[in-house]
Amino acid sequence: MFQKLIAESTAKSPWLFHINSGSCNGCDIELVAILTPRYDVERLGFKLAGSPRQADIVVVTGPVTKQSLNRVLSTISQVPEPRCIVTMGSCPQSGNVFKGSYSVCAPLSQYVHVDVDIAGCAPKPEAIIDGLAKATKILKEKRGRM
Amino acid sequence: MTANIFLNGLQYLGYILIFPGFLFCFVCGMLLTGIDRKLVARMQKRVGPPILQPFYDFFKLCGKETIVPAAASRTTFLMAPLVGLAALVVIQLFIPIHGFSAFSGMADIIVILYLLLIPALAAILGAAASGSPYAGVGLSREMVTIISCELPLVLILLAVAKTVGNAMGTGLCFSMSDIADYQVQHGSLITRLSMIPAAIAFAMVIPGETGSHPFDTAEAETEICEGMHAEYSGAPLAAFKLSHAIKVLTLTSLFVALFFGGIGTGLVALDGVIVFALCVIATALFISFVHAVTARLKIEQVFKYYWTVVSGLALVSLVLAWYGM
Amino acid sequence: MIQFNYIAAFFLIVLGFYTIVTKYNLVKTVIGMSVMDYGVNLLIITIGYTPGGTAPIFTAGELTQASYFVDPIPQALTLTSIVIGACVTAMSMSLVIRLHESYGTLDTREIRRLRG
Amino acid sequence: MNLANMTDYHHFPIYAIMVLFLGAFVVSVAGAKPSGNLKNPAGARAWIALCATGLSLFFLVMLIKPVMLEGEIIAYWMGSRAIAGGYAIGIALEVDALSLFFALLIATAVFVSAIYSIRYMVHDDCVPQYYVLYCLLAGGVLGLVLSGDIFNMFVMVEILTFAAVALTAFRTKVYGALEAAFKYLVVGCMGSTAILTGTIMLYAQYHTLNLAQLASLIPGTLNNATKLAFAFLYIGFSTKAFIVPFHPLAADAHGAAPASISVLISGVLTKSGIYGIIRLTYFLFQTMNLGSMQFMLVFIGSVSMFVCVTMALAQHDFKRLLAYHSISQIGYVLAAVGLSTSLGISAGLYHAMNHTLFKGLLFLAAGAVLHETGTTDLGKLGGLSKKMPHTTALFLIGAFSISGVPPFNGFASKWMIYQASYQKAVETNNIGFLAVTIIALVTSTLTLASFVKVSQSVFFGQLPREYENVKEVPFGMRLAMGILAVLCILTGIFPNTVTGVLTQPAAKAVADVGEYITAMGFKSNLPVPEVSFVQVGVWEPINWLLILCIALLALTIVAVAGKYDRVSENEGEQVETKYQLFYGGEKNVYSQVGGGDLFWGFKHNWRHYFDFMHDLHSGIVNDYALWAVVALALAIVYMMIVL
Repeated sequence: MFQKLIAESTAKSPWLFHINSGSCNGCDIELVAILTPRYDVERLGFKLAGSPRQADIVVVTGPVTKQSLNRVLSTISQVPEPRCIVTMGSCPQSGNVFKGSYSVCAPLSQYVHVDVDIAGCAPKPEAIIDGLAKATKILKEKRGRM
Repeated sequence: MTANIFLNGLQYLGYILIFPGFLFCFVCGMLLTGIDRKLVARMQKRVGPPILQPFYDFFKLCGKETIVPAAASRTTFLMAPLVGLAALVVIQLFIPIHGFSAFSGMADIIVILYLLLIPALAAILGAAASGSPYAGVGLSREMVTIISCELPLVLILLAVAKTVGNAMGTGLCFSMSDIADYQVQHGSLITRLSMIPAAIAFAMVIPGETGSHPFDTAEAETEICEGMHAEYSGAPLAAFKLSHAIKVLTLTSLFVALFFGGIGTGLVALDGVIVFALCVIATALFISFVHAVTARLKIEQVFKYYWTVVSGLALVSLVLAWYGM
Repeated sequence: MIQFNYIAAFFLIVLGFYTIVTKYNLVKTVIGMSVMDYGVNLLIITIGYTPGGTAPIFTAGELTQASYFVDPIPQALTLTSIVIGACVTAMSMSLVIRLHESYGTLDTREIRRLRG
Repeated sequence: MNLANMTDYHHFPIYAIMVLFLGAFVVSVAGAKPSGNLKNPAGARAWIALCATGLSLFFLVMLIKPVMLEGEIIAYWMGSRAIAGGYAIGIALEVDALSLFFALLIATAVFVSAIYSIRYMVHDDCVPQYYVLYCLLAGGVLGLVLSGDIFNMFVMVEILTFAAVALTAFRTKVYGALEAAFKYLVVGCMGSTAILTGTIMLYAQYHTLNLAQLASLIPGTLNNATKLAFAFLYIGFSTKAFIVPFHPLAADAHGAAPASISVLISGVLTKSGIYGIIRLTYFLFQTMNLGSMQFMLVFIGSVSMFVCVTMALAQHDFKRLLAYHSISQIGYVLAAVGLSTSLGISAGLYHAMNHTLFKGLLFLAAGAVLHETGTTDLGKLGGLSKKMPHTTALFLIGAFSISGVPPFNGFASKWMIYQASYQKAVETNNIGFLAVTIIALVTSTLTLASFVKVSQSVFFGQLPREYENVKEVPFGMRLAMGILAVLCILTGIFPNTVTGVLTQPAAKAVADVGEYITAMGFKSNLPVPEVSFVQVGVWEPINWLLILCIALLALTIVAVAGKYDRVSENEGEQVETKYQLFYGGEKNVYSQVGGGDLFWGFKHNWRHYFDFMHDLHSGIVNDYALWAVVALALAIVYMMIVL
């Protein structure tokens, strides 16, 4: 019963940690937009955490530049299990317009397992909320497997 | 005889574990935090999280992995949250609720002032033990906040001691249970002129002690990565979150016990307790209100504010109390 | 006449204080301490002094009601004090020597690594 | 002289003193053998010193029963030269509960420090001289507090000043050691001269040097010369207690001396000054019933506690910080003693005892850090708790004690001081004493702040790379710290027993001056005073501890059941990125929040004050001498006006 309670709670209280890997700030602004009164994801229990140690969901934006690759990977590794990695915007999924550049390492999925991709440049807040809701389900599953 | 001792022991164990100990603290503290979050959200025209959100957060954190950084001192890092939590629950046992306290006559108000330092100290040492520079900055700010709150708190408590002592004819009264009894018999202290500035000052101290807006410089998640808790994850973090919630409860109930005790019509048996609970909730709502309408101060502004405005109010109260008003 | 002794004693003590406070040379500071000591010694001796008294040395039976001698205790105290004064001087001079070795100066204004 | 006569406890005080002086002598002759031949040349001498200090402690402990519990005052005439013609001719020892209380403190600190020295001093040269001076210092302080003769007190003051100066300069290579010793010598010498001048002026008036007889003669016969003598004696003992304005010397001397000596200078020497002030004000001149004298002591005590704690907050050196704190704590003692109520005196003495214990512990911990890392600079250290876990635990006990965290001993005594000062304020209806309570409470928090700073910048935080190979200190040093730590805890959780056995008899002795005079064989018509130690507050540390333990146990059970301790940790040599600290993804580098500016938010508001204080403590010996002269002048003027 206690395990079930924890699994339920995991789905209801996902804390986000946001990593910018060279993004143009479009996605970053949209991510902040979902905290505003209009969309208010806090009603679903979402909260922006200040440190990766406290996070459940890591949101990566930007095309993962060479400079930031190791930093992104090490920060992701510092997030405790169960964790869920979400890429946001087209950049970390494909490299978007930066694809082929010598300094861009996208897609991120070649380095770590990515759970949810939220497409768009930049994605609409509704899309982000949908993606994050999917991520919470995955999170609950992962917790159940632990 | 033996059965008696056994029953007494069981009773005290009940006090510690259920009411007003762990279970009570856990539920009430979390509910107060939930109300706070909901209220702030509503004031910002948001829907806000469910009132039970702090419980979800707590249980989720309990199920998370606990990472001990390689640079941390393991024992201190892991023990600090537990010690802080236990110490905080013990303080709650000493605070009388409408004349009832689980362990009265064991600690006076000055001792409670010092016991309140232990949870903060545990958090500080845990932060220091994590080795993170963010935590270093956080603990520095937390310590400065403690120093800031200490002067007004001292003045307030001395004023209360003097007022009750004057009224009781002993000159001085440090005992928490005597203060509560006095209020039950003679009406609450807030009705006295000298206690009004002290009560206002105490209400201003609560956000600082609990690290709520605008005095949450120590946790400032947007500038210093959660400050003291930067390296904490999983169950220890849950313990810290719980400590924070209980601290809100402890300080608000201390506030009510000191200034609003003894209000009640005497019609119903539990009347006083209900009024007490309502007062606690009202105080918590006031804190939430301050939380919602203010922005974070800088740490030196926090210090300045407490040592000038709040201490000034408390000093006025002390001087009035000294001259018997 | 004996008042001059008291005045001289306190003058010496104050002179010692003056030297210590105003002179920036370590050796002069040590001299000031010695002067201060001598002032105290003079004070002690003066207190024990009785005009016209003899030395307080008597054998058994020699001491009568008419014997008139100076107070022996201050003299004993002075001896102790002189010994201590000599020790102070020796010790402070040895420190001055070591200070000069490591700081290369005798100016107190430059010997201030420890401050604040 | 037969054995039964020799084991009479009336001889024990002189045994306790002489065994230390004898120890000093034996240590110096034991050094005849060329030291290079032995594996550990200092070993034998260390054991001699240890035996001497241990014996001394033993003799004093044997005196607890007759003096503390049965209230006897031991009047001991050297060579049986008792009173002749109404005047004290011989040299006397007089041991009442107050003397014995201080003597026990001193002997304990000296003994523990001797244990510590065995391993601490192995790397130094000139170890024989160290132990000679060590025993002289200990004997000097013990002689001072047990003496019943004011000139003997002066001689002992000189002995201990010499030994302390020499030991301060002992490590001549240490930064600033010589300088500190010289400053201490100059101002200490001025203090000694003041004591001698005061003594001799009293002799000129009353033709006696015996404390008890002076106490029976002086009160009621105050003239300008006696007032002058009082001012001189007061300033003389102030320099020994290092209270304001003599605190910079303490900071220099404590910081530069070896840690085992810092323990003695801070825990023992300052106490001898406090003892002198108590004897002077309560016994010799009996001026403490005057409000003006109470005001003076309480004022100086409060100023000491506040000024020194703020100075400590600004320090960058571990030992120098501790040194300022020790004067801050002495300020507590002086303020409490100056309240002139039984509870106040008892609380002050209790705090004096606790100060010896916890400050000894802290200095020894600082010494352990110095021993292993070679520095005490707060800016260079960090993260030592991983390498020195025991030292860290012991340090934390000391730090909690000094900052008044319940249930350690510092809290119990400070809490009594708060009550005593507040009660005094209410009784006399004087709001000034209330200010003392407030200052004391705030100072306590600032003390906590500066020990948070020390623990963050020395024991926690990150380990600098050059200290990767630091080891835990040897067992002997940990043993010494352990003894003090256990005493800190015990005196904290049994406050009533400790005050009942040790400090309340001493406080009674302070109140009952008539008994002190008559015990020596002089006439006194002072009434036996009423003493009461009623406290308004309640604090039951044992019950609190019990509840805390039950709560902690319950939590631990829940935590273990919830697999709280199953944490993931780094295994193997290489630190995985997962277990590195979070630096926003940057590479793990050494980065530590320095000790100096840790409380920026506090200091920023007080910057003008801190700048002013920094300029004031200029480090020039002339300035400190000037302070001494000014203090003397002020004391003379004040005494002339109010007495």
